[in-house]
Amino acid sequence: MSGERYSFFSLLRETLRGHTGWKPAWRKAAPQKAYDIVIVGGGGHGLATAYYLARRYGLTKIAVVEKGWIGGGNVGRNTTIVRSNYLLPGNVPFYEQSMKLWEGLEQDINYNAMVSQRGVLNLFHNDAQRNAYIRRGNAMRLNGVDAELLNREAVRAKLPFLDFDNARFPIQGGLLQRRGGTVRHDAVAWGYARAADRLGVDIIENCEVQGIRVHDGHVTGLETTRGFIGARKIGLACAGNSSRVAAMAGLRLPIESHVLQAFVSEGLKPFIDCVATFGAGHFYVSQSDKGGLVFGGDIDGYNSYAQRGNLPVVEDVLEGGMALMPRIGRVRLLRQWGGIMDMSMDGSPIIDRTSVGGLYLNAGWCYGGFKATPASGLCFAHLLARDEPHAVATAYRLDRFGKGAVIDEKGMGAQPNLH
Amino acid sequence: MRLTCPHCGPRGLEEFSYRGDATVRRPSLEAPEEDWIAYVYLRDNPCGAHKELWYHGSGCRAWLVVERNTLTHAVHSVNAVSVEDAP
Amino acid sequence: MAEVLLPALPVMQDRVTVGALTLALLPEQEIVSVRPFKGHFEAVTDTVRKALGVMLSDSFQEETGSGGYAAFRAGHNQWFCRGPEGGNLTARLATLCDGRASVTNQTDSRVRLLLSGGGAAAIAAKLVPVDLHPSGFETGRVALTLAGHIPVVLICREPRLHYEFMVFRSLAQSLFDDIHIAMNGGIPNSERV
Amino acid sequence: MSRSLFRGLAQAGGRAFRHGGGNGIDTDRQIRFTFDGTSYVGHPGDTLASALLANGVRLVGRSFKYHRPRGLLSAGPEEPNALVELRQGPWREPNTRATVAELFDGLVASSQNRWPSLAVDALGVNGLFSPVFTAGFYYKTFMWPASFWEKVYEPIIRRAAGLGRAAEEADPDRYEKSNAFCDVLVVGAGPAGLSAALAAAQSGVQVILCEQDSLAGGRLRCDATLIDGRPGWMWAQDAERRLSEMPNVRIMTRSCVFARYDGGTYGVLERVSDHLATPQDGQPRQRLWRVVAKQCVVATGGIERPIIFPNNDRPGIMLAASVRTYINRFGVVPGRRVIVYTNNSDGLRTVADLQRAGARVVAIVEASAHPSKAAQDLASRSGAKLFANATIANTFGRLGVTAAVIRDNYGKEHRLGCDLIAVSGGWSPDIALTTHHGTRPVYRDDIAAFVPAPNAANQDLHVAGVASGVMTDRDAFESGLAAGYLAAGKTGCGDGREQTLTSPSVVDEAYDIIPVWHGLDAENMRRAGKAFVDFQNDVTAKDVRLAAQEGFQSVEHLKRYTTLGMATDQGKTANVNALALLAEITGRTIPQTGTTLIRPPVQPVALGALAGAHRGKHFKPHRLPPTHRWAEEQGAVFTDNGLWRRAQWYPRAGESNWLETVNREVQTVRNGVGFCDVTTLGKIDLQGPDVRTFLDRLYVNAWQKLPVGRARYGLMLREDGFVFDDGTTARLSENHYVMTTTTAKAASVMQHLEFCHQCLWPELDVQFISVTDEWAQIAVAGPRSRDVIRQIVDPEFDLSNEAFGYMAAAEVTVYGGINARLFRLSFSGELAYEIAVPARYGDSLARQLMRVGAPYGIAPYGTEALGVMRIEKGHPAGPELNGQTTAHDLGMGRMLSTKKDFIGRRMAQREALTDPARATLVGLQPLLPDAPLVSGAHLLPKGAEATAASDQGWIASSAWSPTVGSWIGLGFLQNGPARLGEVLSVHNPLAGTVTEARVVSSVFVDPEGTRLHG
Repeated sequence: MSGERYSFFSLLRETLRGHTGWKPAWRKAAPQKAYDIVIVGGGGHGLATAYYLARRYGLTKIAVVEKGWIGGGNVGRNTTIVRSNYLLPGNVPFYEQSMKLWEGLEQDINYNAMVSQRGVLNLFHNDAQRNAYIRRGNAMRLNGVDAELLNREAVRAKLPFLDFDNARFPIQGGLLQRRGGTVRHDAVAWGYARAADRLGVDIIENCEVQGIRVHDGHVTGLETTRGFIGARKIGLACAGNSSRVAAMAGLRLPIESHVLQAFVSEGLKPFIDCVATFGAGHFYVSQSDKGGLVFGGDIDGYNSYAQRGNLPVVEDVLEGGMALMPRIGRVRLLRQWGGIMDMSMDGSPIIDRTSVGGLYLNAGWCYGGFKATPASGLCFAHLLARDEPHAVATAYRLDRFGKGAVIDEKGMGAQPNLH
Repeated sequence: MRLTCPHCGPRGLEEFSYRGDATVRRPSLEAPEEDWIAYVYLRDNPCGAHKELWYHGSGCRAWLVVERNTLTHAVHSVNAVSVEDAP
Repeated sequence: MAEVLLPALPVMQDRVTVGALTLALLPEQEIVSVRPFKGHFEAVTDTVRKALGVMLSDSFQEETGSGGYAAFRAGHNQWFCRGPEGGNLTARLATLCDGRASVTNQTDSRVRLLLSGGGAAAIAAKLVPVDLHPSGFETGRVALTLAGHIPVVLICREPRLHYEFMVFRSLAQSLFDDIHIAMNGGIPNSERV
Repeated sequence: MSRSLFRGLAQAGGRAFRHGGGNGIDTDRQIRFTFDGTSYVGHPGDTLASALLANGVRLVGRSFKYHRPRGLLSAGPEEPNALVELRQGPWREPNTRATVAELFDGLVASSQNRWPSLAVDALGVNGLFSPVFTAGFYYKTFMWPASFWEKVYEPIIRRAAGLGRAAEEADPDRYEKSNAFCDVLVVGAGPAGLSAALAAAQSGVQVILCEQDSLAGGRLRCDATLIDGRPGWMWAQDAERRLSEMPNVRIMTRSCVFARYDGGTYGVLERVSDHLATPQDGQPRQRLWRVVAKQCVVATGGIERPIIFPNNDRPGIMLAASVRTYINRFGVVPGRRVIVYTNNSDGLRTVADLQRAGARVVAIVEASAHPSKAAQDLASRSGAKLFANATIANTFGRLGVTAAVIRDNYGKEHRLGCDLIAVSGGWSPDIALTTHHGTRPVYRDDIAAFVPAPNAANQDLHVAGVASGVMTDRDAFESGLAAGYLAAGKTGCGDGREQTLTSPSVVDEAYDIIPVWHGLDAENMRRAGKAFVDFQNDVTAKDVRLAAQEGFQSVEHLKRYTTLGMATDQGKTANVNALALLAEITGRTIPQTGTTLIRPPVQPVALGALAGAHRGKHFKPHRLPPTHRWAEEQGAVFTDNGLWRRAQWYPRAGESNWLETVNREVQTVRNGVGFCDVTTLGKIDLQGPDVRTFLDRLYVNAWQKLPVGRARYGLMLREDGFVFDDGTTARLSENHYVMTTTTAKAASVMQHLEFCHQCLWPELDVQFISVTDEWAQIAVAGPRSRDVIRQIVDPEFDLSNEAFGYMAAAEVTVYGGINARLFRLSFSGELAYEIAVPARYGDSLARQLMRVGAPYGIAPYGTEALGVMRIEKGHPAGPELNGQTTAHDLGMGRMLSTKKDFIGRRMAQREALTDPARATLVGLQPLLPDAPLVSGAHLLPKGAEATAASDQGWIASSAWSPTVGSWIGLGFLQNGPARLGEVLSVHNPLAGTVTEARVVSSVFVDPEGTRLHG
């Protein structure tokens, strides 16, 4: 177990002694022979799961195995947005639970992840979009989630530099969730890792899973690049690679892996004070505390495990960006990258048992995984600890696809690249 | 990424749209429900060689079967679906 | 007002000029889609050859016959035949094919714009993502592709100098505007004209 | 403030630091420019950086965190320090590297991220708090109390955030894109790139040579190298001329290849008019090229590294090769008293160049254990003191370096006055493009640098010159020629000509480097003055050490924890030093430590260029229906329906609001006759013997028995059983049908049909084609519609109800022989027709309808009235066909045939899709007719608490119905059909309203359908 609580006092003391006393944020644990629960995937969801298992469910013999360095998957590659502005009953309570956990996260894990509730504004450009957002906003409000409908002038007051006058698709208004915002993504992984580590969880990096050992229909452990690790229960939290790992246990999932690109501009003096999404093109943007515009758009749309995308989507995103805010023409793109999404067949996630005893699945996050991190960890921990779904995640069953009880926010059907 | 359409020649991604796994086969009406569920919802989703369907919507409107590596994005073959097994 | 229906132009202006470059609306032509049914490709080809003097070729190379007739491949198992206006080409071909091909009038579906002048290839290259180098895209070559966001049939009328864009009527004005903007942007320095 | 420095500059005057002609500038002409309000003079060919240096301006910027004074580190795109705001007003370009900004007459630039001025920056005080502001500092604090983050801490942090200011108005300049194709793309026009281009061009293949600089030559312009006995830049000029005369070569200067995408696609940014005050008429500012190349030769050269030592960031501390660039290319000597500090032989070249330019080299500091022969010679010739196995232990000078402390072999410190320190930490090959596909580079001990992995240069990528790890000019030429020939050969497009080119003769020296990365001892690394690793983001050696101590030992963790390499320069000069330092701290080798991948773009790219011409009104194309111009003349108000522009309503003089207009349009149809352009509905012409069977499989209902001359409504599902689209299909003759789709789904239905035909049922003999644009289709609706249609359609066609009843379809002629199609379809529920004429006549048809319909009071109606009337009739449209609803939900469950296979049949039978408890289509009417029903409001049992648990449905569509005299709505309600008559609470918490509505039939007008049969 490493380190002490971060506090003004500890910071002051370390400043005075040249920061020589800080301990590693998490131990470089070596695998033990066996654990009660092994989580596969040292990303946000896996680390959060381990943390809540230890913190809320009192379990301690837990390991997280990670093939590379923790936080190197989508928790370190997303555009940092958190929100709970969902429509369907299966989703809203879950994402709102996540939002509430975000709101208390830093004090809970004693790590400043810079949860910044600067608001998420979805713009609309025609009556049909407006009505759909009214339906959504009202669903949020009935679920106790904050939502406001802004008219054109209210949008203008908030973001006066949007293209209101020369636009191909004029802005009519927007749906605002003030409690939405951004979180410093890497810090979420580090903060959960540090907090879990302090509760005794082993975080084992550079440990790639190569096989899932199953005996009599029940898991017994994992073959890894660092040897066999016994486990009574195994929780998969490796979105992007869920299909690959689940296949080791003979499972086929309702998931395709797709690449989603993300972009950041050079640092600028702040001028965008919320997250804004364009309703007439694929573009959403926020501005980080370092001043970079962080933005993205649609997935590339083909199966991919390469963490990079192609030019047509880059152009599509920036066409949207310039259509929405033409003042950014001379701002420069600094870096683009890609993350691999578990795109599920209905656009919603899975937190469920599988047909293999002791093997649990946390997958299918599409591009909504980051905002879900705390609730995903909590609900997966609940499932692993209690063998029953958490109250806010009851809809995320694996058999919902077969049954037709899909949670299809966009109404695109069983075609992952359209969600 | 570029695909060499067997009709039109090499073209950029912007002319195509994607529909996923080309190896799934539509079951008969009488097939067990599991088969239907697998057809509609379940995918191998491999990391590596992948046979997949693309539609040359902004070109000749042919459906194509593309063999492509999902890790490297290397394209190994492109054929009109009509010369492949129909999925 | 006369009791007749009058044709309307699909674009606001029928010609713009920027320096040596011109973009012009081409006069209407009859355009007919021919799609042979199963087992009838040869018979249909034969019929078209006899009627119009052109082959239905598999390559994207326009065949031209006498009397102003021409044909080119317009998709998988699809050819566009074209000829002078007023020739009632659709009905003639439908009769001649006699159920062996799907024959559909496309005369009003498509609008033809001609981009001409020194540097025309460089301007077209701003919109069309196919290689227009004369070694591969010579006179009569056809590409079914995109001009920016707009689906087009691009036909080389003379390498470097003349390119015909065939576009859906509802999108003709947008394409006209997009080409005009590209013309205004000038010919890149690195371009050999 | 350093008085002596400023006095010195004042005396030096405008051109004090120009030592003579440079090979890249035109000293015959002068151009004026302004920096921070002061006017200066420069020459064509100058960069802003070289011109500032020539004028003695050394302080150019402030760093991000500590606001440290900064000058020029480099002479190229790797510059971390000298960032300025270029131009003004809407043209303002923040974070512009002065080292790549070409000077033009009237250029205006200002420093950024400082207040009140560059010389006196209040936030320089941050430096005093640097003991607190360590790596990861933020993560450990600002947590208490929770609410203070947004209210207190973050606003303070954000005030300090960012560097330059984005323009406040829309970018007034134009951008465009273009496409180019070649056999061989050569990136970089230095010695290797020019050689590669010459070789490839000689092979007869199509070559594109891209050079990001304004001039070809690369290092040949920067060093005083002799090639074939002449200055190297002359060789480059000749080579460029030879290439430009070859018809198969295209040379693109000012063109940066910024990314390598899949399939041989490269992103190239051409700076078309950035070197001009304003773009010429119509010309774009920049042009984005999509270059498609069969083979690519990367000859991007290298980037020199600094050395990490205390206070190594002061203005006047520069990279050695950049010093040579300023001397040789720009004719500027950046200092008078110079210390040269190097760990490699290349750095020593600087001594001679400085001397030739009239500067005095006061010391040569070598990292090697023993003084090199070359250094001894140079020292004796120049009179410089030579220190081997030595480091620079500290520097002084607040706004520019004035002195340095050299720690010699014995640990003894020597303080020497200087105004320039030329530093060389060795060269890193510029390998960015070779890693874009995820291929990690490999480390080579002999040159202390990462080079492209052998497998990065696979089928289509070749690396030459310094980029490949060959460090001499001779090798650059040779590797360039070899790569050029190899690449050309691989394309298979060459003409098999002999490979006759050979390298020019070069006086060359070997490249020796000692892997010394810093001049820090253990004590230094912990506490002494700041030794910067990443200049722009103020990441110091101490930060790297602390990160490692806290466990952030993966290079990716280091980068993310310290922000190293994340500034505008992306760590071009910092990354390798940082990981060498990390390796040392963690006791690993550099290969064990690894490296991060370099992400695109290679250099920052203006967002406007990536968008190109698609902005403003041209963001997406417009689709205009045939009656558009006529509707404009009528003063119609338009709405967007996908890409289509459609008339929403047609206001008339005296109407006070849109509702009045729409009410009038509805009443016109219900009581007389109106017309509406419905061309936007997708129309697909289907022909062939198997069309019936095809339709059977596409639609849920049966099609075998549809007679010729009739149309039928059809519903399509997706394979997962949910509703996809609906429309009518008419049978025109035995094997000829025409299908209509919704406007929104026209393209996806077409794609779906192609899929079903090509992939599922290729055995069906069917051909189909879109005829959406072929026909102008106009709905003519209302009790008087037959009277109007009668005057349009030629008299031989019998339009009586008996001959042409509801759902009839026929090919007719109009106006004496013009082919047309007539359908007896009704969306409004009135007696109605849809008439289709060739699209060119659509405009004229609208005018004729106005004329012949005038006696019946005809009026056009727009999409709004269309919507009102379809709600009055309970027809589902977009809000009901939203991809989440089933046939059951729409009350069409019984349409699903049980006698045939069709898309979606099996999945639609699942319980979850037919559960009566699902929200199902109902009609809704408020208890008070005037109380608006809001689309998007939710339906709860009357009096229920406003919670999600009580949420039982929603209103999908609503309108004021002038026919009913009430607001009406279509909604989805759990167990809907069983609840007719029930009064519900209608909740719209967004607006703060709760009203009441009664569940009614979804058909509000003429439920028996007598009107449409009339």
